[in-house]
Amino acid sequence: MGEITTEHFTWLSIALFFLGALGVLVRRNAITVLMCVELMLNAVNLALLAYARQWGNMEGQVLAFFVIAIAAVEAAIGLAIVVAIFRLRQTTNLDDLSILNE
Amino acid sequence: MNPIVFWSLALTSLVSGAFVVGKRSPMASALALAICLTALAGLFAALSAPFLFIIQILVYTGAVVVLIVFVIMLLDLREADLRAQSIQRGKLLFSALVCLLAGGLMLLRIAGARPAPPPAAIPPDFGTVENLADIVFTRYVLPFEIVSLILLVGILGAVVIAKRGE
Amino acid sequence: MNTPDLSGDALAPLWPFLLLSVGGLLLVLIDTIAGRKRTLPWTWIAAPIPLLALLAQIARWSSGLGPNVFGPQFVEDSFGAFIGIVVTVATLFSVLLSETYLRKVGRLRGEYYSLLLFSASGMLLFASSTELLTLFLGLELLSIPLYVLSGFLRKDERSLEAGLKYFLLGAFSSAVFLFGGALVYGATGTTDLAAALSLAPSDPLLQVGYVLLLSGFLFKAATVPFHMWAPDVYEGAPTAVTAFMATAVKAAAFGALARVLFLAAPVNALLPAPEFLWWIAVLTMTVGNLAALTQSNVKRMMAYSSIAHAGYMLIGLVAFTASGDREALSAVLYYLLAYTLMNIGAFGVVILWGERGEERLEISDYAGLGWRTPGLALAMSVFMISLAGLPPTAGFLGKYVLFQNAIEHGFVSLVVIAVLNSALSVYYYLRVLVALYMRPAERELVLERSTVVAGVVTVCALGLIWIGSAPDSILPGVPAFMGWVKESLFTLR
Amino acid sequence: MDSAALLSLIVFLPTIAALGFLAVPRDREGFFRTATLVVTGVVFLLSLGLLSGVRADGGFHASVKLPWIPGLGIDYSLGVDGISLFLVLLTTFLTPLVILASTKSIHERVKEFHILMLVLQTGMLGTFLALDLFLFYIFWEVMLIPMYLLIGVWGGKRRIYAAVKFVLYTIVGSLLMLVAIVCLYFDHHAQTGVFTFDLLQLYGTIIDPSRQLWYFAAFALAFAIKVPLFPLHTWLPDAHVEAPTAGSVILAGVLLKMGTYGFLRLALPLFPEAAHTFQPLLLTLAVIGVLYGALVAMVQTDIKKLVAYSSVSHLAYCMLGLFSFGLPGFSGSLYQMISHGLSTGALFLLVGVVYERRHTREISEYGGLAQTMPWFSFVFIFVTLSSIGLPGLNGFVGEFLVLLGIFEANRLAGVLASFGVVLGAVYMLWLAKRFLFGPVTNEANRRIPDLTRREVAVLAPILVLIVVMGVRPQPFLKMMEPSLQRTLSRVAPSSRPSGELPPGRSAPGRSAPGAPAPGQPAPGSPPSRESGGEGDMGLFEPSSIDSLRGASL
Amino acid sequence: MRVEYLWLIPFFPLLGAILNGAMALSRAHRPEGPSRALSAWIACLMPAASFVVAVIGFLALRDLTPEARFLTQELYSWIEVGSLRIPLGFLLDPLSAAMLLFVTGIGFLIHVYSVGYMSHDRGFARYFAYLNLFMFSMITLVLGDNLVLLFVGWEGVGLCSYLLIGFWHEDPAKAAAGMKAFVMNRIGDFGFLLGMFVLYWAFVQQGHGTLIFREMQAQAHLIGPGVATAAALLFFLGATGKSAQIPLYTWLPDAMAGPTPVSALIHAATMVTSGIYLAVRMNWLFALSPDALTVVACVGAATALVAATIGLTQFDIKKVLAYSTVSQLGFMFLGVGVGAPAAGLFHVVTHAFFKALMFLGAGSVIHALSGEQDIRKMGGLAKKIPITTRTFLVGWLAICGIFPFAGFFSKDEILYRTFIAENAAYPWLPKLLWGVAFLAAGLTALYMTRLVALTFFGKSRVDEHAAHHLHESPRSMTTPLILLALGSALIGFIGTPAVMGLGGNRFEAWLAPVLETAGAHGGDAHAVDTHAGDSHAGDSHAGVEHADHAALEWTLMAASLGWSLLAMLLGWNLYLKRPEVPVRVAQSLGGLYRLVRDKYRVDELYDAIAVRPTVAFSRRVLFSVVDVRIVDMLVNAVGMVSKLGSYALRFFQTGYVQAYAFVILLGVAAMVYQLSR
Repeated sequence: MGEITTEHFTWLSIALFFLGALGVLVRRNAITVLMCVELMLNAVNLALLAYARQWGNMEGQVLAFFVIAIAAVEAAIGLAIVVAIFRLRQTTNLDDLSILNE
Repeated sequence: MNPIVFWSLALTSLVSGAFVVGKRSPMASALALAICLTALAGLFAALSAPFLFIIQILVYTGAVVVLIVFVIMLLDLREADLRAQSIQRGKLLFSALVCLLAGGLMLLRIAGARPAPPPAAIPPDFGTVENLADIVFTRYVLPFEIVSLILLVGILGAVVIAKRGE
Repeated sequence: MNTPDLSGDALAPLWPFLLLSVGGLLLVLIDTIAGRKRTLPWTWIAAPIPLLALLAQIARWSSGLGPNVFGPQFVEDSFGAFIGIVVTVATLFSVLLSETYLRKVGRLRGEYYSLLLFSASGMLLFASSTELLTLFLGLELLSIPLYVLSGFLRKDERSLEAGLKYFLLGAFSSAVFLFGGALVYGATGTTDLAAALSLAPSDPLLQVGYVLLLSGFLFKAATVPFHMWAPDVYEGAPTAVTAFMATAVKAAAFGALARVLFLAAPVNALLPAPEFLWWIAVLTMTVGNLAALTQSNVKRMMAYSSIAHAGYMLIGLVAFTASGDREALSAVLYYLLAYTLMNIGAFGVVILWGERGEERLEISDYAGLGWRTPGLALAMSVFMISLAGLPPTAGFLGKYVLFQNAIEHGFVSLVVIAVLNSALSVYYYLRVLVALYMRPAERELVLERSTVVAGVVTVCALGLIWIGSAPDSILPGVPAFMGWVKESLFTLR
Repeated sequence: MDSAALLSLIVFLPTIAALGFLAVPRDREGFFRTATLVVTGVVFLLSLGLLSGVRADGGFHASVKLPWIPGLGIDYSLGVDGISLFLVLLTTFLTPLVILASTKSIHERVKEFHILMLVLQTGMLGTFLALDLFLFYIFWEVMLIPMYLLIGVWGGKRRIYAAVKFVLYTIVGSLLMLVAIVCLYFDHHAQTGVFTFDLLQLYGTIIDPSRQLWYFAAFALAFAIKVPLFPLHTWLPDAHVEAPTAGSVILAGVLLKMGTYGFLRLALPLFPEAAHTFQPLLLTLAVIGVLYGALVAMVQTDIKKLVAYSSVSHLAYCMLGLFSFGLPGFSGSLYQMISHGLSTGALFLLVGVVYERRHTREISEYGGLAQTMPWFSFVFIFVTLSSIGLPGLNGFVGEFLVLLGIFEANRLAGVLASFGVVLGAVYMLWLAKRFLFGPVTNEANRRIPDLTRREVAVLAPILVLIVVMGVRPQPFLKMMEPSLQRTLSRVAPSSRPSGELPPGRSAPGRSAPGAPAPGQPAPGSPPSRESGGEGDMGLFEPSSIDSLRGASL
Repeated sequence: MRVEYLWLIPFFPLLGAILNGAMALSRAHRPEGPSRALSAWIACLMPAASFVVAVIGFLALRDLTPEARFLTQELYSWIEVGSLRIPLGFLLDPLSAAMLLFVTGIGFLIHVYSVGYMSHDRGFARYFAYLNLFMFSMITLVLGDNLVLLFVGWEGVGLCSYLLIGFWHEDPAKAAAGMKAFVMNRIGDFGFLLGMFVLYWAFVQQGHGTLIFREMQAQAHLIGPGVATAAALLFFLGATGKSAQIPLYTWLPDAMAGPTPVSALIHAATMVTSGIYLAVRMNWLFALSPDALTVVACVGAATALVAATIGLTQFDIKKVLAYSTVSQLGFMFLGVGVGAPAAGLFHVVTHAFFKALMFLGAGSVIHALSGEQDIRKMGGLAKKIPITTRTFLVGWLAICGIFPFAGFFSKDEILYRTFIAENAAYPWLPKLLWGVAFLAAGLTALYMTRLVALTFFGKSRVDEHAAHHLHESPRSMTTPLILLALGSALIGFIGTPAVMGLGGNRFEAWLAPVLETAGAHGGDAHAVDTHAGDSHAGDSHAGVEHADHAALEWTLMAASLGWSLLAMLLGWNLYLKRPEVPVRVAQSLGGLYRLVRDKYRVDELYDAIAVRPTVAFSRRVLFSVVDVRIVDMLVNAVGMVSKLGSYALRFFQTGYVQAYAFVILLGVAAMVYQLSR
């Protein structure tokens, strides 16, 4: 294995990103899905930092920094909604949450 | 950077990520996520982003994952519920296909399209708290304020939705 | 750029934004101070804020543009200002509609208003920044409150489900959006889109990133294939929120989308972007109209119709991307305003016809209302006719200018498709009129009067007819509307 | 009062009144009836003012033009000439009668009914008077919704189906027309650098044939649906049958004419070459329409349906006249439009009379009315004769001229169409026989009261006009002729400056939109064109191949 | 020469029609109706007035030189579009004058007669309104100076015939008869219209389109033979409709459903002859086309014979007369067809007198027998109703063509002209036609004798109820009978053959100016000798020829006279002396007889091949299938399809949030793919 370049990071982040995406698509537990989203965001962060390093400027890091903050917020909101739903329906299974259709 | 470090961390993150996706119990996924995030944190460090390395550990592994774990325990999903969580084959197949398709297309488009320019030379304090602080409090003061606003919204929202009462 | 120089009236461009966000904070304070004991006259407390924002927006416009203090983070141009006006108008009206609705569903809270205002401020940001960071933050600031608002009726599983769906898909798409941003940054090393998109247009990394970004905007604008959340969320969310989402969000999303397409001209030149939007436009309006054709639930029908209208507006963007002609954008802007008025109005009527406990959302519930509440019914007819795009309403003129621009740039086939689509749409909009006037009433209606909502409805109806029949000044003194729209296009950064 | 104000007043007075009505409480039915009657009456009197000063050169003797949306080159531009004059008069003449006729039949939602009627009138008048394509389109669509509601609210059993069908049919056609209009607008700009919807300026546009075909097709579709031409006619029977008497009368009397008027005013003069290319097709359809309409009418058991199909047949005559591209045909067509408006309008009124009394439209329910309702029968026979074109009554003049014209243009079409004369007599007289004559079979018809004073008052004016137009058509024809000549001169191909085709769509520079370019020739009628037109007026004929194909397709 | 009083002639009856109509309508709901006396006076005075004016015009006309013999008046330009100009103008020339005199004259008499005949009818005023309206239309027809105006009258009389046949509209059969008449006439009018169009078009081709008689006649030479034939035949189609010729004659017998005076006036004397008038009026055109003339002649002869045979088998007194009318009309067309329009028209005039006379007589009989029309229930009436009988007998002699009664001269003229006519295409045809006509003449005499014999002589077969009321008709009815009888006896002398030396054929001479032109233009070109053997002024025939013709004419006269007498004698014997013979003949003929009695079942034929198929086709195919199943279905199909699409889309909107995410990702993939192309 040779020199590690930005490409490697790109590939890795793409891989992680779509791994997360896959989770979002397949997992039926709302919380797990939420985690998968977090995974996607982290993939993004990885890419950002790699590019920041690549270009040697801080924009990437700042953006990643903010992303982490936002991710936290999203987690909070998401969990809140899940909790509320659980209170009402005693389930976190997304397949049960499809009364809105057609 | 050191290939060994990279590959090991990368592998760890991927595997743990796979567990996040694959584990049936949310709790297991949560733990896997924690591992994954930590591994990524390592990569951050390797990418000369010491501050974000810290943040990643503190905020993500520390706060977010813990929050998630709390909620999981709060809801203590019953075994029956969890069994229902297993993934159907067809769903998995199609989803995997579309993910591969999208990812593959992107890779195809990107791969080797451009030779990676050598990493730029960076100052020694690159990615340190000070360095980040300068920028955030000068150039990105507006976004910074907005982030604070968003955090507030988060709190408010969480309260509005989840707070027991009346 | 370096540290923004905040001396003097540098904050001028931010005024509307600040008014909304700070107003939001204020409401939180008032709410906490007042406590849960007694419910305050929230309308009167909240309404002044968007109103001031609106005035500030207009003032800013008429006073000409200030210095572009924040550079790409918050671009100062009249295009953004116009979007801002639409957004603030939508916000104001939504605020006015809300109280009646919330009383009916028994969940009148202060947080509701502050969330609404925060979201609105996010829209302003979203619509007038060309910097990845602020764009992303704007997107989140816009969305997160909406997630909450959609699920605001936490005793109503439909509402919560809508909230969850919107949240998950929103988070998902914003991740995609962000990933696109990352790639763009990776390709160019800058987060300033204006620079980035013109720096290395041929770079595949950039192009892929650009595409992912686009998908983010298209998601917010609810266009095929990123539309599927819309019907469910619109139906589940509280009606007042639906009105807000259907109008303000659309405006913001289209503003941002137009901006990016504008900046991405060099990239578009290399990509088959117009064809691409062409397809999305066709799909969007066809899917929207077809699906709406057989809906029996008003909110759902409106949701699909909003998708269809997004399709119409995309026509303008197609023409714009293909030609770079700003007239095309002016058509979109005009349509946005018209669209806002008709939707807010329609939802206003829906809210008024709703009853405590039961919202009466089936079209069949409106049977015979035309003779019970002639005024409202008349207004509703105006909105429906306008949505269907029949003269002499703004809905018609808006469509017309869109089509005209498209034809001017040679997209006749697209217009023909659009025309057939709107012929199709006439059917389901008129179904409402059928129910109102041609079917016998089935049940009694317990109508709660609300001057405020009635006022909003009236204003919307008259506004539609005014800007529809006299967009240009024929009488001295009446501002020339098309003129406005065009002016607003002279600066687009 | 100057002509501009007069025109605007005629068009908008009804709407203004309607707006006023909104303020009046609904229970004051009497007020609405009388007020509407008065308003429409006034409008009629005002419109009589338009009769004065018809110009010998066929120009517009009264017109108004103000900038409306200069940004888009849209004007508020109305004008009346020999062509629109009589259609306007027909409209203003029929409306008050209809209102008067509805006093019995409309007893619920009186307020809304009258408001809609007034708005409808504005729409119709506007359509006939508009000289700005955009304005024309607006009015064209504006009259749609009121009609929709008239059918849908006050109609019969299947009213909703009929109403929706009516609207969708019309919309589909007209929207495509809108596209064509805009294309034309840009073609005009490409040539002259002027953005305008002014009809008279657009007349001057030279459009390359291939484009013309498309534009004409779009226009023709919109108008053919309204006419209605053969395969596009199925909305008509439903609409006619379900609509209340007032609706049917207006529908048959005025709305259908919008289609033929559209051909005469827009489609033909704007796209002459295309018109000629399409002539065979449209002639064929028209001939089919004449015979088909008559044959189908013959076997109807529902009076309204019968009359509806008879309209299909009669309007097909108008189309024949138009597409004969000759003066007799044109005059005949226009004359036929008017007289059909009167006779069929009267027929629907009569049907309404018996419907009010017996609440059925089945012909078999009647019979022997001649014994119990002599006055009614007299009027009915009278109108019947007018509609089968008995010489001396109005129907004959139009029919005769049309047939004469079409025979000149295309022998075969002429012969086939003339046979419609026979069929016309068959179905109308058969109706009369089953309806009026024979013994009174149905007891319900024994005590059925004859025409009331009000009904006589409604019908008498129409009868008078029927006679006048039959005995003394010349004054009418004289006023029509110059304008028709002018139109014809645009349609006659030889008279168009041929040769240079328009350049491709040029980059859109918004150069002084709307403002008529200084260098423009007098719009529509450059002297060369006029003279060219006069030259071969009487003799104009399409190539015989066309004519053969035209009739034998 | 322009005059100012022509408009009065049509105006008076029109006024009468309006007044009577107004009275009828105003009193429509009163059982007693308006004052009969008043409406009777109005109704009768108006035609009288017209008659007077007509006579004045006639006298004025007579004082002019033959070439200048035409009076015109143009009220105003009726229809004027581009080069087409149709004035509302009247033309009184010898032809129209001749028609006008007997139309108004006989018309007046029949009005008077009607006063008595209709005296008990509820619709008295209505009846006279129609009758006056008819007079107006008929006068317009005769007096109009252009084809279109003639057409106005043409349709007008058709309308009145429709109204009067269906006068007793409570009876569906009568109403149906009226409608049948109108529709059949319409078929004719279809031809008439097309004829006009062809002519106008042809003239337009030549640079000057017109439909005015004198102008057309003046430029007749512009018309090519092809066009001429087409136009002529089309006009003739019109004529067959109006004048009940094969193939459109079947309406006339049914038309007898109307009141008898109507049958007399409209369906015997005037309206039905307007076809001949048209042919004579357009003589110049027919003259241009020998083929057309041939057709006319053949149709005329055929009709004459066919109708005569049917007439022999009918028992309804009016039906017999009706068929005899058809047959006589055939004679007239024969005359026109062999290029002797004058002769044809002469027969029109004489026929008008004696046929009107006989119809009125029949009416009087029916009146006397309180409504009985079947001659098998009559007989021996001669003593009971002497005046009617005597006058009827005059008519009988006239129609049988017994010297010196009117029929003799006119019919003989036609026969003679037929005999000597020459036909370039088919030289043998004239003789054949003569044969047919001769036979028809004989049959005429036969069935007329039969009618007279069965009605007035022999022993009475009247059922006692009717016999009880049996009475001679009132003066108002008998007076017209007498006058008409005189006419029938004497009118023939206006057209005595030259050879008799009774002043020659004044009638033909009178018409000459109108017909001359045709001869001048077309006649000689095509070998149709318009005035062979004439001896009147302006003719140039060698003496020898002359002598031969004279001899021939004498022989033919004798022949036909003898032939008629023979037929009468035969009839008299068969139906009075040995009534069983005809019965036996009928039986022996069997099917043939029945066929003839059933009018050759032409009605049934038309019904089977034209009427029912059309209706069925329209109902079963055009309406049920094309309209409902195909056209409308297609329309609705569009709606259905879009609805299906709608449901399909709703099917994909499953409500599963992950499915939505899936679609989003798919969209992303698609977008990326789009770019990587």
